Amino acid sequence: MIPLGSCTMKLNAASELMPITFPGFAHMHPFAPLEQAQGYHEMFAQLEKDLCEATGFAAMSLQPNSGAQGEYAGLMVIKAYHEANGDADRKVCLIPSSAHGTNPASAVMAGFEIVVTKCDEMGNIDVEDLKAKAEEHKDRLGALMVTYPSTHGVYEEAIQEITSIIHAHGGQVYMDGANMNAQVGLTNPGNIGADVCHLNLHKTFAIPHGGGGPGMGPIGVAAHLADFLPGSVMLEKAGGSKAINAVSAAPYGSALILMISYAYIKMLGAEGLRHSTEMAIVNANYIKARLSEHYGILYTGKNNTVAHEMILDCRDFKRDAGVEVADIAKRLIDYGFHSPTVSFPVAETLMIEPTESEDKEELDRFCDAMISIRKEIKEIENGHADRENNLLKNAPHTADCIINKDWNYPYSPQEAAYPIEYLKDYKYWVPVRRVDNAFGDRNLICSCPSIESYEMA
Amino acid sequence: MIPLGSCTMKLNAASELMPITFPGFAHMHPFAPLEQAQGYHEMFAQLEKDLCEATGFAAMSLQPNSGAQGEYAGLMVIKAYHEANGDADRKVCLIPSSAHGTNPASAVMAGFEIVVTKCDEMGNIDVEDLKAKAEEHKDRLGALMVTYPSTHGVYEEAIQEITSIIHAHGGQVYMDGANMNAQVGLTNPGNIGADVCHLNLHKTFAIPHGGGGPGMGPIGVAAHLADFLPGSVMLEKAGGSKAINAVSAAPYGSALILMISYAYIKMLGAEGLRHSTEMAIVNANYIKARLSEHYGILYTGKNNTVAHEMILDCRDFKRDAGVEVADIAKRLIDYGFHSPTVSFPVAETLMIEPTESEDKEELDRFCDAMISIRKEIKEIENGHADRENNLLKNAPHTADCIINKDWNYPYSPQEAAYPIEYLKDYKYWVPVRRVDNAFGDRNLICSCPSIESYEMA
Amino acid sequence: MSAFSNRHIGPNAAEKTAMLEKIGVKSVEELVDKTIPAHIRLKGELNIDAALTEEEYLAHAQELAAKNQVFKSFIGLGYNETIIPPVIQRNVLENPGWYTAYTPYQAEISQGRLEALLNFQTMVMELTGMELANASLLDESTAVAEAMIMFFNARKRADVKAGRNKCFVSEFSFPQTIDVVKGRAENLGIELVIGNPETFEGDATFFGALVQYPDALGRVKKNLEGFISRMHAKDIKVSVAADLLSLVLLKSPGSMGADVVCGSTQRFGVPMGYGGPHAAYFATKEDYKRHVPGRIIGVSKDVDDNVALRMALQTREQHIKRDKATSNICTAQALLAVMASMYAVYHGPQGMREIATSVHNKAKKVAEGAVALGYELGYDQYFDTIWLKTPVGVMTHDIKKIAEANKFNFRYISGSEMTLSFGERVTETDINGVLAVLAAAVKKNATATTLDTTIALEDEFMRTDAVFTHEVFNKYHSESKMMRYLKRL
Amino acid sequence: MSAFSNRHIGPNAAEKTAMLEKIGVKSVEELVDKTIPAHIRLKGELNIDAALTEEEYLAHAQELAAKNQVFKSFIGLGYNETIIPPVIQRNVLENPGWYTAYTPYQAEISQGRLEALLNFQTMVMELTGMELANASLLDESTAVAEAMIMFFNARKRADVKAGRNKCFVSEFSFPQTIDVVKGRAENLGIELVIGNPETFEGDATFFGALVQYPDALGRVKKNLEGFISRMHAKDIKVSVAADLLSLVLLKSPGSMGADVVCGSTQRFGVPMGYGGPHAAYFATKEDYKRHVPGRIIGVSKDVDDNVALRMALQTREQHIKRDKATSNICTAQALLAVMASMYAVYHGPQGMREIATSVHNKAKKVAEGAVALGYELGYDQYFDTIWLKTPVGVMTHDIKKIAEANKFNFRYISGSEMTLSFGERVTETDINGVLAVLAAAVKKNATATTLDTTIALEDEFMRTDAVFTHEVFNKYHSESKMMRYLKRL
Ligand SMILES: Cc1ncc(COP(=O)(O)O)c(C=O)c1O
Ligand SMILES: Cc1ncc(COP(=O)(O)O)c(C=O)c1O
Repeated sequence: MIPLGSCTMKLNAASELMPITFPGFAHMHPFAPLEQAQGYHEMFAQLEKDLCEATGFAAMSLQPNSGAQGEYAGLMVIKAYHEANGDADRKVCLIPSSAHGTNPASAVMAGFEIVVTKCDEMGNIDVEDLKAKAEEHKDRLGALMVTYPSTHGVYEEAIQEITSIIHAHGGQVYMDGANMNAQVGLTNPGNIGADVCHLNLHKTFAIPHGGGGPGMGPIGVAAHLADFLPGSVMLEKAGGSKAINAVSAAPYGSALILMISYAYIKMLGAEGLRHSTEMAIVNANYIKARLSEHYGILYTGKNNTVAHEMILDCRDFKRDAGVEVADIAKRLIDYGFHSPTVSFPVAETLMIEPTESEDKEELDRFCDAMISIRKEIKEIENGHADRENNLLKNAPHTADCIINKDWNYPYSPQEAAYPIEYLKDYKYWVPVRRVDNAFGDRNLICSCPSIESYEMA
Repeated sequence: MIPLGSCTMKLNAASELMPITFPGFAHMHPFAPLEQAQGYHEMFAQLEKDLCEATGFAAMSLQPNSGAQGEYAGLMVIKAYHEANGDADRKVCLIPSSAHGTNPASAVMAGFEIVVTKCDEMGNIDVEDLKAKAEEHKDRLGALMVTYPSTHGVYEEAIQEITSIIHAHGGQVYMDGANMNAQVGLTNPGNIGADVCHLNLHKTFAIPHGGGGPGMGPIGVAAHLADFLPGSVMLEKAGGSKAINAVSAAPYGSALILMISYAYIKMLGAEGLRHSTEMAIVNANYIKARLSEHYGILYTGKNNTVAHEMILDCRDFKRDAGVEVADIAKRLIDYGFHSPTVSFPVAETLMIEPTESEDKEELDRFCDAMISIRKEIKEIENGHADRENNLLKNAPHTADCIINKDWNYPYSPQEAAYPIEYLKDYKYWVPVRRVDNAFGDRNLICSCPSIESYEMA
Repeated sequence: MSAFSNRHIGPNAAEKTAMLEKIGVKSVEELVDKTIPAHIRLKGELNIDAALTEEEYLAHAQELAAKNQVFKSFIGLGYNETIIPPVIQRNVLENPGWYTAYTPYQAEISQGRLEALLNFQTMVMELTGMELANASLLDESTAVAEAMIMFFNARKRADVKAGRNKCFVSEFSFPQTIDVVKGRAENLGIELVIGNPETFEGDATFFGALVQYPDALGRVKKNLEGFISRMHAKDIKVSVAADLLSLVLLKSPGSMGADVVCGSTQRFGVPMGYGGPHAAYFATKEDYKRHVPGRIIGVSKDVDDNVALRMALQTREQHIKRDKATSNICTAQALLAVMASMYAVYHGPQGMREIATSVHNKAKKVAEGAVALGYELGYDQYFDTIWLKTPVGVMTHDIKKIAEANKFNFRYISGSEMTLSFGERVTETDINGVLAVLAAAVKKNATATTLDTTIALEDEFMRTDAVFTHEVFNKYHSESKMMRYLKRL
Repeated sequence: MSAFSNRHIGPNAAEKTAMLEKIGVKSVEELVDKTIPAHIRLKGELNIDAALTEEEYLAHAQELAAKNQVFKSFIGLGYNETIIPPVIQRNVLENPGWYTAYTPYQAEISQGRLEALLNFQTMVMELTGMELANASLLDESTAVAEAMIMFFNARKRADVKAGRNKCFVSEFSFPQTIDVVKGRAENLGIELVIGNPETFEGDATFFGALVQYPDALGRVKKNLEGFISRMHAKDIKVSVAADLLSLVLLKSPGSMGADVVCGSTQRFGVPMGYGGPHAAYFATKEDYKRHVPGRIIGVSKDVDDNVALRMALQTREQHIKRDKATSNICTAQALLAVMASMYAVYHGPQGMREIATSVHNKAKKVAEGAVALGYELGYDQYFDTIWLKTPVGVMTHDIKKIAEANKFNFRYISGSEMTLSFGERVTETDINGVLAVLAAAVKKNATATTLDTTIALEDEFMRTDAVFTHEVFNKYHSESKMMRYLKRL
């Protein structure tokens, strides 16, 4: 399990992936004549229809090659819309402080001016602040970028109020779809009042992450924006009647991997899509139920539940035990886990998103590891373990350091390598110990080092 | 590398394997009408032709599903030939003492009486003994089963003399083709005077071993035996005009994986096939050159070279250090290697066959491990290490035993787990320690044990 | 040198030079000349076509595949349309980690593969109701032959002396099995008697009897249990070749006293592949443990008392026992046994029951439709294969034409008889297609049918004991879990 | 519930019950009701088709694939016929171990993937002759746009003040790139000037210039070095979008002074896929290290002083710098960068040189054949793409008809002009097919040509420095080694 918050690491099923190596899909040139690509276009049409249904939108562009690219495309569509309405000045973009970094970066790229709005102590958008800022900029209000459910893992109750405020002040609502895995079949961007959103097909719709790509970030838009969807000089058919410039080289972006999301939808159907969302919520709340006895959960909804992900509060450990969240992340490696997202959207916290594809046993294994680490922290809090020289600070532990080096840590090799029973069967041995980031940035080398340099150890 | 003697663990290339999952091959019923299987039959015809060329034979049956099945089929063909000649009595089968166990077992199955012939001190067939026995049984001599190059890894100079003796006494020569990887393109069974041989396509012709199957053991025969090749009640076309009964359920055995050998031949061509054989010999002689400085090589040819495999003599270690060959095999696991073949064809030896697919670096890694183990044995011989409690007797060492158990062996955990430099990068951790075979045979359990029983540890 | 041969051969030019130097020869040719006797050397190059590149070969293989016309098969006889779960295809069949491995002679390094084979044995034992199973044989027909030979070799001294050497074979066994068994019997002086088990009485000259269940006409005959006791009464050992999938629903032959149960596991997610490879299974009683052919995986422990698996009872095998071995089998069908066992692991008891029920129900729906069209059903208790007799005046070769025009293959037994066998991969659309063929042959229209889970078999045939009870068959039903399990092994 | 959804979703029914109990709700519905505000809940089920099974879906996908007619492509424009080495297809593209992984935020657990990406950067740096490369961008067109933005953002204060905001774009850039760059320029107030680099002089209002090499007409223009110095003389930064394969033979843009070199690595063994995914590369000078868009893998050490890799200079990225980030890029094309780098690792310097030479030679042979048939060659220095002008009276739309009848796609520029671009996967047979098409259009017969290794490029264009010098590109050329390397990582 890689329980990455906001990153939706669900199953990438073999059957979803097999068709991408079919020669009929693999070897087609993007600018081949339209009539030769009927199989692709039949798939595009169906996928657009299904994604429109899932988002509650009128039209879809399959062009953007990533979520961030989708944000840029969506904001460009909003801009084109304002311009078409003679509102070329509407260049202010409100972005809540909890937004993902790509949001402000994309807004800048699209030529917007950013105004950051606050969050309240519940992690929700501060509606008063939002209202005030919308009011303040009402003549120049272009858009709000909002993630739903929020990056804090909560379905904000006020979302429709928020989108109404924006609309009332002449703005358009851009919804960041990174958390769509908490919506499909239960609610949708159209319902909450968004005008545009991107979908991270590599999150919600099963395209594998590939170690940092490929991805696909199609955008859906409400009817009034459909004309502006990105076109392509290479294919007349692509885009709306008043299309903005292409945002990707190819008219349908990374067309090949659209097959994966198409497969996902085709094999789950309406019911399976909805149930996947429900189970993503069940899995997250199960983790919450188990871990809330040991860690603080930063934000919950009004009934004390979380959406499909949650934030674990690790901020006090620094004070009480000198333990930073990065230490927990590294210690998790000794337990055989890739850490959940570190310090996003809140510094010194962990953001956990299990997805629907993990079963209870795996969730339990993860919770057991987290609980065991909490005990290790307690030992430091108690003063039973040293604040500087302990299991967390020295993590991860390689086999080499355990076996070959003279062991002079104040805990046993067993505690370092096998802190928990299941590791007897599943031990993963990490190849290197804690990496020094600062050293690398100071001495930047970004090509393969010579073999001799490997001997420096 | 799995340097298994007589087992030819060569590369199973991805391109050789890909077609077996093409639907056009995978989903065909073996008794579908012939005209629907034109693709298969075109392949069979070409493969038969190419295998005939490689063996120097006139006809080929693709029916037997393994080498042993091929032996049975080949002997049955010989029997049918004798019967057709009114020689139904020719039921004596000469088998050299160095033969693989399947040879006598197959001969018995085919209704032959076995007469074992001796080997000389050079590991070669004792021609005098053979001649005497052929003479003795000349009226009832049915066949000789001979492996070439011999299971001792030597191209016997006298092979043509041997086959002539058999022919002169009315017998037929069955060649075990397990060592064909030392012949293809350089010599062939026809050349040495054999009448029949099987090919282990899962050795010489790149079908993967699958952990103990599948395999394919087609047989090639000289012209006078072609009429007797196995038929099938399910397909008239299959087999010779006086076909023996089917030896497999399906007329072409495991037809699907014939595609793999077909691919192998198609992509190597005549030159590549020959060069593969040459390089198999080079690789073996390289290992010999390196290891003969540390171990005895049991048999070599007249110019002090070996064929594609060799036998490492480990018999004295028992006397000098109490070390059995099984201890070396288990210690190799700590070095990250699957042991070469143990105690075949000679007790307390290792039989090493690297194949052409291994590169020098991998061969060196293996030789380094063997040399290092030889040093460990020397420590015992010297009396520097204990005869009972030492690195070899206690091998293999799990991570669990090194880290979790109280370490009370007379050597360090480092010596146990990291005896050689390359393991820093490539350490494989074995999941269990030395298995007790006798205990299991006494208490035979051959279904999954209950979960509780796993807790017995 | 061909592009591929540079990929296939390990050492590159520089390495080759260094190695030849160490060996002490100047060239490959010199080494070969020194090694292979001159008088047996070939003169020229083999007359084999020049090499294709990998890309060219794959294109050629695509063309060959296209020359095969793959019809939906209803032929049966031990080979059925099955679905390979994609997770198994990708992570076993297409994964070098599983397919390149060698026979697990070094047990410590092979625990994962051994566990998969132990699962196979466990599955076979549960379904057949037997005490012991091996880790695969080459195919069903040779497995039946091995049963015969095992009974023969295990005869009591007195029987050997008395020349008790006859073996009965049901004429309703698969024809290819009878073919193989005939060849095997002859050699050992076994006299085969082929006949109808319903009327065969047996006597003291018979040591064994081999039957098929359900038989080649698809019949689930009531008399199996009776037949076995009749034989046992005369000290004749009985081997039952059984469709393993049928045993998910049917009473196990073991519970009826069979001495051997064997057959194919092809339909457990292994493609037909025009004949193989597939794993045959072989199960028997504890009494025969020193006579079983093939590999057996057993449970033992290591020096630290951990559970550890390894190949058991190797003393039976040819590499030790040579001419006294229980069989000549060496390479078997390990990878296919792994695939078949993983199919059951992935589907679990409920999934397996659904698959078995569904293939039965397909047969039932076609049987009902055929009867409605005027065909006669040869026998009304069947698992997945129905025996149809054509209405008067309708010839099977006419049906064949229509069927083949629709890309269907049936099994035609005579001018008026045929069998149709139904596999997992046969769809409702196919079923209605088959009914349309049958209808067209009698110039009628078929009424469309809908598959359900109804069963035509009488209760007395059905098994009442639980199967797939071990945890391993009840755990890995989501793809993520299955992948992790396959990876862990 | 669909068969697949039971595979996709982890918890089974029993686990679900246990989990709901721990959560303290009675049902999934109750939990959902408590969690999602009622006023935004959907009423009914989505209007999406009922689920297909995996088997049904795969059959459907086969049908869709069959509806695509895959012609051999000579269109070029950054997308070329390439061969995916089967060992890479099976062990990277089809291996969950490589494709499911996440961005390597936890470096210690991701050393293998980081090493593969470091290989990518090394390859890019060597081929482009630059000091720094990132670990991929989304596609070539956006990479060019990123170069423009980087130059724009890196302007000196004085230039910003002076409103130095023009950017030159060669009109011989790929049309899709001009399309994308136009959109990006507008927003930031960049004024684009599209023109001919041969005549463009530049002035103090320009901050950057973007050119294509070889250009969209396939021309390897002599004046690139001159152009760059002309621009530099006016303090205009130059980005060269280059075909990375061409740089195996051609002098690197870095050696000619380019400030950025970027482009696609699709033709390094990644299928065209109707547009992607493919990894774009982006290389620049050390000076720009704090301005580079996208991820950079860097070498560092761990606490035991072992070499250890990790993502470098994260402070440039949006997740830290937000609106001040160098780019909005987050997800890039890691898997495709891995595939492209492994292609080079597997082929090595000699193999890469052979591939580059062979695509060039294909162009050369067609150019020669076309000239013999009366076509005019637009420019005689080209890498893999030739610019042809038709003989008088022969129209490209007539050629198109003949070409398509032969399943070939060319790029038609006007009624009398076209380009043909040649990839690794184009065979000698294809080449002769293309010549036959060109011949048929002029009603002549083509003489068959044979590919060789001759080169039409003048020496002055050719690179003289060694590339792929690092050991990693000189080691893994047999399939066994490559598999082990891929497995070790
Ligand atoms: C909330 C949120 N928004 C946007 C993105 C950007 O998506 P991409 O990585 O596809 O550009 C991410 C992905 O990490 C995200 O988590
Ligand atoms: C010399 C020899 N002969 C025969 C065989 C039997 O071949 P198979 O395992 O295919 O039955 C082998 C295989 O191990 C062998 O090494």
